[in-house]
Amino acid sequence: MREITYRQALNEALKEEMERDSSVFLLGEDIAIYGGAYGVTVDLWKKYGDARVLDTPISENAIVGVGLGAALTGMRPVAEIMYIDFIGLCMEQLNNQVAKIRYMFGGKCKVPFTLRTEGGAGRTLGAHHSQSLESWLMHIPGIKVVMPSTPSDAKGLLKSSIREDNPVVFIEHKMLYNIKGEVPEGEYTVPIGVADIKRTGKDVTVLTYSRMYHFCMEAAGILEKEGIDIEVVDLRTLLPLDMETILKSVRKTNRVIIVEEDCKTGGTGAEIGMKITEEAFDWLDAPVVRVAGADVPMPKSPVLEKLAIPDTKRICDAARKILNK
Amino acid sequence: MREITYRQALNEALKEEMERDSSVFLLGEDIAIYGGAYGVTVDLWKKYGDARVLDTPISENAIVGVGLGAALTGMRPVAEIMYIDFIGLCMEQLNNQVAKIRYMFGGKCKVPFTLRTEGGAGRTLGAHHSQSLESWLMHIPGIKVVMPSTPSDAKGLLKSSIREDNPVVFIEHKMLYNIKGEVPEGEYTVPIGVADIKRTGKDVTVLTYSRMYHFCMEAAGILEKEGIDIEVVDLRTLLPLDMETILKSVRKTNRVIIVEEDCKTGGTGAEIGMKITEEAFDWLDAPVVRVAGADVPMPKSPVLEKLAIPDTKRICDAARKILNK
Amino acid sequence: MKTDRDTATRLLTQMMQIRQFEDKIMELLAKNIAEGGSHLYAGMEAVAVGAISVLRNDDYITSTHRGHGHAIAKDGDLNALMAEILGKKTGVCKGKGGSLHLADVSKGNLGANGIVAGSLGIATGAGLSVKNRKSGQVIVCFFGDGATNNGIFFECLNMASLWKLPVVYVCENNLYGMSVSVERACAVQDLTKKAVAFDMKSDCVDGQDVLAVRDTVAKWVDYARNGEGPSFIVANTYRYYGHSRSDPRAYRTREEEKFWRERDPIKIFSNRMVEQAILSAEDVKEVEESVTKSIEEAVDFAMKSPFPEPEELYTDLYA
Amino acid sequence: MKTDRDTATRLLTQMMQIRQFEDKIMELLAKNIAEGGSHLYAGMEAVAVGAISVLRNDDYITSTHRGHGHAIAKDGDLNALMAEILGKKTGVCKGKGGSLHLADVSKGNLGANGIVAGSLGIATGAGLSVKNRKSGQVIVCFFGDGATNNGIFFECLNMASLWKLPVVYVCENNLYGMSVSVERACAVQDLTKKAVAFDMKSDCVDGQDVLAVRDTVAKWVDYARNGEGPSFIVANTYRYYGHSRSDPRAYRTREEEKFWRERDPIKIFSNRMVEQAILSAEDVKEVEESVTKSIEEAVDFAMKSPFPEPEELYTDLYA
Ligand SMILES: Cc1ncc(C[n+]2csc(CCOP(=O)(O)OP(=O)(O)O)c2C)c(N)n1
Ligand SMILES: Cc1ncc(C[n+]2csc(CCOP(=O)(O)OP(=O)(O)O)c2C)c(N)n1
Ligand SMILES: [Mg+2]
Ligand SMILES: [Mg+2]
Repeated sequence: MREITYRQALNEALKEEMERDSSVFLLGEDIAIYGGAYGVTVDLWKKYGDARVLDTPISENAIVGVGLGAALTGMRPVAEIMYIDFIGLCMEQLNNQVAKIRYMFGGKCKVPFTLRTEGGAGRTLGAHHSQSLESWLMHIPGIKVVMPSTPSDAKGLLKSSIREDNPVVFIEHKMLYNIKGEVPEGEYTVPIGVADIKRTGKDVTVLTYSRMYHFCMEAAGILEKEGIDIEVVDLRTLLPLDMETILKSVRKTNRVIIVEEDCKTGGTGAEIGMKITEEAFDWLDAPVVRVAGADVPMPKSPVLEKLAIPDTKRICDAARKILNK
Repeated sequence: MREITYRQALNEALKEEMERDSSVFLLGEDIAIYGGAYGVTVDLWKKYGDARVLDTPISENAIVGVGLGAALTGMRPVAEIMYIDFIGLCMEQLNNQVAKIRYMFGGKCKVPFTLRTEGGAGRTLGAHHSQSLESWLMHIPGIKVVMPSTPSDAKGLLKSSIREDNPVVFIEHKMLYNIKGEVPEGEYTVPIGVADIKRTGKDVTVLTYSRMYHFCMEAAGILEKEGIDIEVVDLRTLLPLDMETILKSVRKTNRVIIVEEDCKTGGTGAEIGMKITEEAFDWLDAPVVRVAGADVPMPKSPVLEKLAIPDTKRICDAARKILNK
Repeated sequence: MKTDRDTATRLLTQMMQIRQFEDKIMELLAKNIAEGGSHLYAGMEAVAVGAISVLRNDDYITSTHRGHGHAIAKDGDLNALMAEILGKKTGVCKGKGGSLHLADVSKGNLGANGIVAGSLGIATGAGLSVKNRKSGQVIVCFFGDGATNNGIFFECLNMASLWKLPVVYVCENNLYGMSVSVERACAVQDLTKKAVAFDMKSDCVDGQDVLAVRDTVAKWVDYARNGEGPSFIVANTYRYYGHSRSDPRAYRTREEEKFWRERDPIKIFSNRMVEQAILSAEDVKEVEESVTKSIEEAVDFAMKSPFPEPEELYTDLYA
Repeated sequence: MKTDRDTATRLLTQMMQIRQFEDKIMELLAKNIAEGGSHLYAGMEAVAVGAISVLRNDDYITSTHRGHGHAIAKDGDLNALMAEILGKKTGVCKGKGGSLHLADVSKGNLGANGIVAGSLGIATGAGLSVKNRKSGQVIVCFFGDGATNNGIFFECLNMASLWKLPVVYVCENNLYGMSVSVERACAVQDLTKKAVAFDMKSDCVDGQDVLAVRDTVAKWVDYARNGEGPSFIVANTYRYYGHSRSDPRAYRTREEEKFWRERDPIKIFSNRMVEQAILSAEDVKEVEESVTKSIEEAVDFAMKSPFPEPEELYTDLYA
């Protein structure tokens, strides 16, 4: 199968959905002429022009509000917030308006709105350009939260998000844009809300998503040589969580490690871990373990930045420890 | 001892700290002439005037930014955001600037800034005036998060918050302003970061805070008659969590129920529960149980609103169930 | 615009509906039959009624925390609105929204909002949608003087002007945002100056004069419909009640209140219509009586309606 | 203001320091010695240097994502700044901040900011603090044209004007916010019009002429210091490099770049000083050489400095 980058896969998804449905349009900062800070929307403006690929002023709260207004009145907007670090500027519109409007209106409207953004550390950009804030979003009933780790998931999930009649926050990772992976030619989608067991294993269930998935796979390779066989579950969607897949794996391995890049306290692993503890306590041979980011703003210094997020060694150590090896 | 309301206790705290330290000043919407939407700052403007009790325009993001700028340059501001539901408007300044600035600057500044707000349901105000968003704040390293449940804690903790050289988000509850309780005359403070065992018991540890504390105490009374003896731990501070007190109680009762008003998924109970599971797994006779708010926007209808948050019955049921009674 | 008998009757009916609706809510709040907050529109009727009267049915509005008036004027069903405010199953939002979230997208009302300036983005986005769909619709976006200090207000006006969106921004300047006067909250007192920052056309109108509002808004709705872009209108008006029920109104004088009550939009309009012999005094009385009846019916309907079933807690969240 | 030899030397030195600092960073980025993003100030030197030159030592500034120039002009230590950009322990923020967060509160630099318009609140709050403390300090708040579209910009200008705060808001209009031109992002092209919305005094200045900047800012700093309130100055300028290293600059022409490079602030100033015989050609050369030396030293210092110890990850979070 052909290999393309995560960036190209996202770009294809946007192009195909714009081609398929004339109500799809893009808005965001520097997405038109520039093609997006990370190049995801490259060439789309040339093809579709201002009416469908709209450079906005630096007005994050309005971008989200405008997206919502367009979604309520017949369009299918895809907005970009350049860094998830800026999401605080639009949390009001996202949390109060986008997520709640359908419920508040007694179900009498729909909100086919995709909000793309990216997050994560790795480029030593410092505390304002390296955050992982997905756990805030998991706490907002009314939206869905998608975080793909591979090019093929990225494409299939973005297409599904755009077709959703519910708001989706779609979070990419800055360190993944250049990774390559097999992506089928032609039309396909990946369903929202379905986790993917990307490596089956019998000893430990490792739940992860986005960039950390790749670290987990690296760890799996190392551990395999030591005779430790981990199952790597790529969650892909954080809200709603695919508890069926998760619990099935947990009942098989009886041990769980969650690998997340965000700050540990109040991070996604807290919810995932608690859900498992609630629903599969008797299947657990050990407490659920979190391998997570440090509870600090992201430091600039490359040496500190690496320490602030999980790495392969920490994942391996956690696996060895949970198996008492 | 004299009894005063939670509102009066807060007002006293503000007045005393303003008296004590001329760098303390208040800013927020409708806090001067009006005395605050919930009356917490009443009469302070008359006493101190515009220079120290400042009505602001409806500009939440700027309120927080301005508070920070003042804190960095020699003042000790206490800002009010009228409802925590509006916190989305200032999450950027709070998360990126207020919380991170000291760390980013290598420790070369301090941020003695208190941000007061209130939250919670109970007045059928609908989805934009009833939220409990404290779990977002728990996920922000660099701030402290305080949520008092009684008048005496409210006063003592607010005084401590104002004296802190770190940013504190101080969250009141709209249904508590009118409750009365004993409050000592004269100077005292309550330390941030210390939980309070408000009822000792041997059967189950119930961890809670803010309004839910009162529901838990009601439940304790009902359960007592059934021979169930719960220990009610009022967390008071959510960040940092007082794990010492929590774990001591857990090791005594071996059973934990967390009672929280916020939406369950990604709520505070997730983190608290996971921490306990991680640190005291072998002491637990049953999985940690969460009694939490429903994962929906707060509905207006009084009947639905009551269903959307925990009540005494649900707490009692959870206690009976965890004890198999 | 000329005012014929039908139009006059319609305008008068709507203004009286709003007034009596609000007076009734005040009563229900006092009796604790209505729970929760309600920010009442009494005194400001001419703005919503005048502005919305020039719209097509498929045009959109966005409203505010003080939204009963806009909802009624945008063809709102009195029964369903009253029921919504009481949190009943038969409410326009099935009892899930309440006073702060009255909405009826099918009638072009994109909703009240609990967040000051919270609807500005929605209105602007609807404008973008209309422009892209070339549907010829227009959006009227209502908000208060206080809202013009919130960041999103400026962000949206900039976008609307930049992209020439068909949105008429109507600022209901009732002199206060809750307790803080325009003088204490806005660095400019002439709010139309805020439009200068975006090269947006602006206008100012007596918000107690429904015909003046009508004429002014009509002009800018036409402008928008012709693709010439957005506009910013300041309507000077006053709310009769306090900001909410518990408001002692310490920030304003009883004299000021009296001054404005003498400029009552319903009185002004009905007197003028009678003077100009477009309506008779009996007509006015008839309208009033029929409105009273419809409001009583609405209260009756709402009070008799059941609350939502418990299962409703979890429905309507996702499509 | 008169320009004496000392002042001229100081202004020239700072401008050259900034230019060479930025050129050096560009080199280090290309060699992957500097990691992460750096938004370079080259071409805009006259704004930071001219504006800050009229401040007292205890006056404050706030800066932006393009903050090296402001930091250097506000008495920044070249070694500590260079080390910070490389993430070294000896950096002004111990390597925790980086290019986007250069700060030195002890010298009155309240910090660069990764968030566009993210410093506006800090500057305004510092203004409030100064007013309350009656310390007579002034704040100069720098930001770009793009920042003037963000909500908090408007919120802060309103407060500053309302409360007459001693803040001079300096908009560095370099024609683009990343790739989006002012034309495509702002509904007004004359950005001083944004101040009209707040009845704030405004002014406009050639940002390539350090003496013009100096005079203009001096006037408004005096105004602020005299308690007369804030002001809004638009300095027209240009950045030489792309927004970040990978920027192909497709949104602007090479002709435009050439036009602006011919209006180089260092060339303009040094030529004028030589013409007016305030400095000699040798003086200029000397300054240049000494700056080159100091930049080389800074790079050397930074490169030889150690990275922070692992334990540093958890320090400095709470006081
Ligand atoms: C963002 C936000 N801040 C504060 C409030 C609380 N609040 C509700 S209405 C109001 C005053 C609004 O004033 P204005 O916009 O003039 O409208 P009016 O009430 O006068 O009609 C305030 C401060 C809110 N609902 N939302
Ligand atoms: C709130 C926010 N939105 C977007 C960005 C990404 N970004 C960084 S710089 C920039 C352009 C800023 O333009 P301007 O204010 O004119 O400053 P300049 O870069 O031209 O100096 C953008 C969009 C950001 N850092 N913060
Ligand atoms: Mg008002
Ligand atoms: Mg610029």
